[in-house]
Amino acid sequence: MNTTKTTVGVQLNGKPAEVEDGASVSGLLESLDLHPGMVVVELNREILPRDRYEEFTIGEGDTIELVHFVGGG
Amino acid sequence: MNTTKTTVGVQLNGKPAEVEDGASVSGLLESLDLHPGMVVVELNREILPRDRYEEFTIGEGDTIELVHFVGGG
Amino acid sequence: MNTTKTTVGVQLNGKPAEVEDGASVSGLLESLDLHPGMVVVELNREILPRDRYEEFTIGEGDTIELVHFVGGG
Amino acid sequence: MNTTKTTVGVQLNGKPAEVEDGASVSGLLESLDLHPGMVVVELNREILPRDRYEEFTIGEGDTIELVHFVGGG
Amino acid sequence: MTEVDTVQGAEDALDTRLVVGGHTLASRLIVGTGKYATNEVMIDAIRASGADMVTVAVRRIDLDRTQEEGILHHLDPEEFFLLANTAGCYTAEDAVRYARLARAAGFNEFVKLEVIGDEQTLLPDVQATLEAAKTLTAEGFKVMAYTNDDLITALRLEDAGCVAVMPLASPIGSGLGVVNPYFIREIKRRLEVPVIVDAGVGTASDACVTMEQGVDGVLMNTALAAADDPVRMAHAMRHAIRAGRLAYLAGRMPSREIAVPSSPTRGMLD
Amino acid sequence: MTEVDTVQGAEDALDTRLVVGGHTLASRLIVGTGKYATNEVMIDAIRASGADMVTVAVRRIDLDRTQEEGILHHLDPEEFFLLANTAGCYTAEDAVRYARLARAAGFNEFVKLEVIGDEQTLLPDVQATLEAAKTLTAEGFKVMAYTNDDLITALRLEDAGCVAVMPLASPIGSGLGVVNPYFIREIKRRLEVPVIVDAGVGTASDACVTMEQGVDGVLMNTALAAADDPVRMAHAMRHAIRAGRLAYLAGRMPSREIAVPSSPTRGMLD
Amino acid sequence: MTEVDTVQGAEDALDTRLVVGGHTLASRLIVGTGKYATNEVMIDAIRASGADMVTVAVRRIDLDRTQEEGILHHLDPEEFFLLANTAGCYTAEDAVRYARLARAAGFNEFVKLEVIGDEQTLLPDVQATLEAAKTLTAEGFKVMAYTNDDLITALRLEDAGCVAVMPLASPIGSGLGVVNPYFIREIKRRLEVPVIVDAGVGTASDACVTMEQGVDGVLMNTALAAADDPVRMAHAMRHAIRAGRLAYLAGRMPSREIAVPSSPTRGMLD
Amino acid sequence: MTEVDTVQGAEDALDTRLVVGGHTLASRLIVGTGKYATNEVMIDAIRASGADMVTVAVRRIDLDRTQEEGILHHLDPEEFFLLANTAGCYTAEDAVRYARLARAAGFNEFVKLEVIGDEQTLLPDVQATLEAAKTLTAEGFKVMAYTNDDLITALRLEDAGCVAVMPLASPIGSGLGVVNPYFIREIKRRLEVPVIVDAGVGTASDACVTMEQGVDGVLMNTALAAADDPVRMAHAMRHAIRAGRLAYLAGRMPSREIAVPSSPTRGMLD
Repeated sequence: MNTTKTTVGVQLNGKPAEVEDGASVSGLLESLDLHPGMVVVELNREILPRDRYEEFTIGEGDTIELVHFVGGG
Repeated sequence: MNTTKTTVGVQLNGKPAEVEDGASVSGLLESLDLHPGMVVVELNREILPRDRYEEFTIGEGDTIELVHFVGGG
Repeated sequence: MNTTKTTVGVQLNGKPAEVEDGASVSGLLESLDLHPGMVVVELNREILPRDRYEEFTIGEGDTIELVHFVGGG
Repeated sequence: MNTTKTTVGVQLNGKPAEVEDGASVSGLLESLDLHPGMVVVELNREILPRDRYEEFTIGEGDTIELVHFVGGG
Repeated sequence: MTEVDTVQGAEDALDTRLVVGGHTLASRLIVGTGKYATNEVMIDAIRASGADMVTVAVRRIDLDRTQEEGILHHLDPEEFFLLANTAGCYTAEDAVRYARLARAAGFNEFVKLEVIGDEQTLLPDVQATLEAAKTLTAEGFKVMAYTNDDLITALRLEDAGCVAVMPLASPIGSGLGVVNPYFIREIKRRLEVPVIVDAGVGTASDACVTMEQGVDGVLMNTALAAADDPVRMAHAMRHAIRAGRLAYLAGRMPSREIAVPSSPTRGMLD
Repeated sequence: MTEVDTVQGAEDALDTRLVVGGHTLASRLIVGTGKYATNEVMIDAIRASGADMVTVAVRRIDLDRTQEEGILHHLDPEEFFLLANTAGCYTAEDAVRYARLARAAGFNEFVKLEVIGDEQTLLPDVQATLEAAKTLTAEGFKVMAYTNDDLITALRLEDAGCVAVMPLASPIGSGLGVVNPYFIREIKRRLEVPVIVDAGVGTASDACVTMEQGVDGVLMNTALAAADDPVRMAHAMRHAIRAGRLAYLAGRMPSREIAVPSSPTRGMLD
Repeated sequence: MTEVDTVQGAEDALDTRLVVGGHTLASRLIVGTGKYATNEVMIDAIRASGADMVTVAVRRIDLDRTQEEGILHHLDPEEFFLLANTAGCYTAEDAVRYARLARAAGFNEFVKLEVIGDEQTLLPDVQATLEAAKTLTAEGFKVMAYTNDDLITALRLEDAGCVAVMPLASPIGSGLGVVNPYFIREIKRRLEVPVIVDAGVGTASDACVTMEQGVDGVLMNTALAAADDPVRMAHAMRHAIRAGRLAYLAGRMPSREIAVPSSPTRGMLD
Repeated sequence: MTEVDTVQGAEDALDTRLVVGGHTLASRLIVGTGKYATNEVMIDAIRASGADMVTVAVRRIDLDRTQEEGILHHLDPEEFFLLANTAGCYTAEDAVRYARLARAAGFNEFVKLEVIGDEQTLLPDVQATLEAAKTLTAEGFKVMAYTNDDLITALRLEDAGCVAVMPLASPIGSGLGVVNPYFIREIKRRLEVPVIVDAGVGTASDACVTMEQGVDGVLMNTALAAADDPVRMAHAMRHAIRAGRLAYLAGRMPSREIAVPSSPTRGMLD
């Protein structure tokens, strides 16, 4: 996780994390080296439309879930 | 079923029947030659306490169910 | 079964039959319209070599079995 | 097994053994502390009648099998 | 079989009594009273079965026919513990109504709860059964709930306060026996209240196999009533239940594909 | 279970006694005496099983050990009918030799003939068994022949004069139960001499299922001796044999895939 | 086996394609993607199985590990139809949440609904499953619902609008096969939507027996992933599904206990 | 099912060819030619089954009827390997006579030896079979011996020089499937010559289960001829044999009574 001088504390995939203040969801994915097409994002329990990740900015205390498909039966 | 000059129409075990006007439940059982200890009586969907059959009188339009135990699995 | 003036009595496939006196096995098959390649011949309990049917002549009282393959499990 | 000055070598229940020369089968059983009623004796492959054990004397090279009933299914 | 008598004393020590909702049963076999050719055969069969708890159904009195049909004219409530069922009910509401009528008969607070979900298979409606079980236990009934072989439902019926959970071995009247012993075994393993297998037993070995799964009892009706000789079959079932129960308690030998001699291999002659 | 006693009288009338070679048995269960942890447990288990015919093996006396191993020190020949076996024999000649030794013990002319064909499976050598059976019956033995579940062999053993034919349910000591009920049923259907299933029964339901095929009896050893509690299992087996026998005689209900209600469908309330 | 190719054309005419929620499948076998030793083996096995619909699970991205774990790095969505499941959910609410996340991935509206009721058995919570099914169908999902073998629940899932009902053959990962063919057959007989048996198949014959019950398809995962040779087992399963389906359509011979010769009895020699 | 073609190449590497008496078969399925409604259906079914070895019976020519009954008018000996049987023989002498007649037809030295011991069950007379096998192998025949599921007999038939031993799954024409898998498995485990299960297979899953026991092949007739649609069933059987064989080679997952999830348990959301 990249750390900058000004960050906000969030809950990211179940763990506390620091993300750049005012970062967009697309920015977050980029910083995590995640291809948007491979991820589904839930911000504070709300699923974000994939084509509008850049419109959502992350704030202090946000809960973010980044999910994808894995092998399962 | 005994019929007298003054009777009221009731629904008795699913069939229309005439019973003596003002007859008590115990009177009805007697007229049907049914031993009270062998019967459970439901009057207008309410189960009657067996020791108070004589207190309940039957009126026009009452729905009466007389049930007992039969063989079953 | 063809009948000629001079015949001998044989047991053919379990039934009494008359065959031309001195007829060869190949003659018999021919008379029965049976292709030698489709038949196995047992003469008096002895299996005959298919290429020598003409060498064997049929005599009075012979027992002849003509067998082939049929559907079976 | 009791050993005396004069003995003969026999095969007893699969093992070489020395028994008193001229000993009877009943004597052998006694010496082995075996109740005759509990044992069946085979002498040189021949089963001996239980009531005549004393008539049979054991000689050099005899093969003796002493069997009984054990638990089995 | 005099040996039976002689060993009886010893045998009684080999098993405990089944207790359901505070009531102690003499037998782990519970029998129904339906479908017998005659009431005489029914009574003889029930006596031969050794069962002391018997099920009865609640029905309208048929005012056009002789009253002899009433089961109490044939079954002495002093001799048998009457377990009323709600057979024939297709809704929780109906089942509750029948249960209340049964209790009003004044014998006991027990009810065998049945809420059917399908006429062709007579399989239970587990949601409605659960709903009715909650209502009835709240009213003080001691509910013995007929259900399918689903563990989750069984656990919820226990949570709802049922005094016994009664999974089916196979459909009512089918006589197919215990089709899914795994599920029955798992239900028994996970519940604390008695598990009594209800419905599906067809012959003695079915009852025996059922008890070998470790369950607390078996309820049957058709297997006796529809046998060519119900009384003889009732004797068979009494023995089968005992056999299965004792075998379960005794702990069976391990089964293996290779053979093992039962007579000694040593001591053979030359 | 006092109900057992009370119905006992009635029950005795429900079945006949098994007669083998002119000898009447009190029980349809025959048990072995091998592989028990102690002789005390063996005796208690046999008594609990109700069996009156028990099998024993013929072996050399071990002259180096205490004589206590002799079964007769523990089993009263007055109380039990001793059926000697030829277990461990791999040839007809050996089996005949063992049978003669057994008879010389003076108890009876019966022998349980066993000629094994393979050490791993202990399956019978049916040809050698047939050969030995002929020799022994000619010598006046009453031969009870252990065999596989082959009908043809069973018919020939009957022709050879065997007083009982004893097909296996599954390999000796396997506890797999009746693997092929069709063959067992067919053997019973076709033979006139008693058919006693020998070997393979593992638990009570196996014994019950076996008797339900209509056979005349069951012989077992390991199922008792190798149970965690042999005595309790012996009680179970006594009941299981009775259960299966009576169920067979009673005639089971037909089994069907569709359900059939056991309570009346008429008389429901509105 | 060149004969396979030569008859292929003829064979295609022998069965119709399975259509679920408007989507036509090339195979009646649906496979999971979990528990394989490597992704390479998974892909090879899936290809060998002939399945075109494969299930995937929805999970958090593990930010501490390489991203390679994402199944889409290995499974081409162009080649396979991705059926997301809600495995691991224990409430209707959770299942709905996972289904929505899955749909947001943008592949399709299908979801394999699973609401587990017990951790030890992974048996479904049928009430919660029904509740979630109603919510999801209302939201436009095409729900394929994993359930137990209870007909009543299956009928309600169909009423709730599920595009397929998927009863278990036996518990997930157990490999016990179809323990209760009666219930599976009855469910198929009564429902109109496709019935796809999900969970419990252990080997090829289990898959074959399942299809012989007349169901529309089978979903499996562990039977392939946990086989010693998953790819070879996948070939086996492809054949087994075809075999069972065609045998069901062909109509099997009647089975009977008596024998019937397959060669003519007449025409024998003297 | 184009996926079949695409994987065919890969699949061929997954199994070896069955070799019997030096002759290599293209298929592990051998089929009979009896009891078909028409010869056209017979040919179509055999082709669909993929079998290249087919059995025929030896019978008298019926001189009163059209000669069309001869199977060679319908079956091209260039296309199929003809395996003559001795069906209908009840003595070793008869079987030897029929075998010699069959060989005289000049196709090959193979014979499917059958000596029946009982008309009702068509079970083999194992003693006569063994006797005939010795005579025929001494005369240079390649004997494939039909027998019961007795290991001892199977071992002796191998010793007698049979090129294949063919135990029954269940009686001829019964369609009961493999009643005793233990015995079949044990025979396969102990013999070196090919073990081909003959008789009793009723439907595809029976064939699949049989091959899963590890045997080398299956011979069937009635299962195809008596199916409602013999050709479709033949396709089913071709797949079933492949499925069972590959599943055996692949090594099935262990079966367990507890459940094991197929989707990851970690990575769940909060």
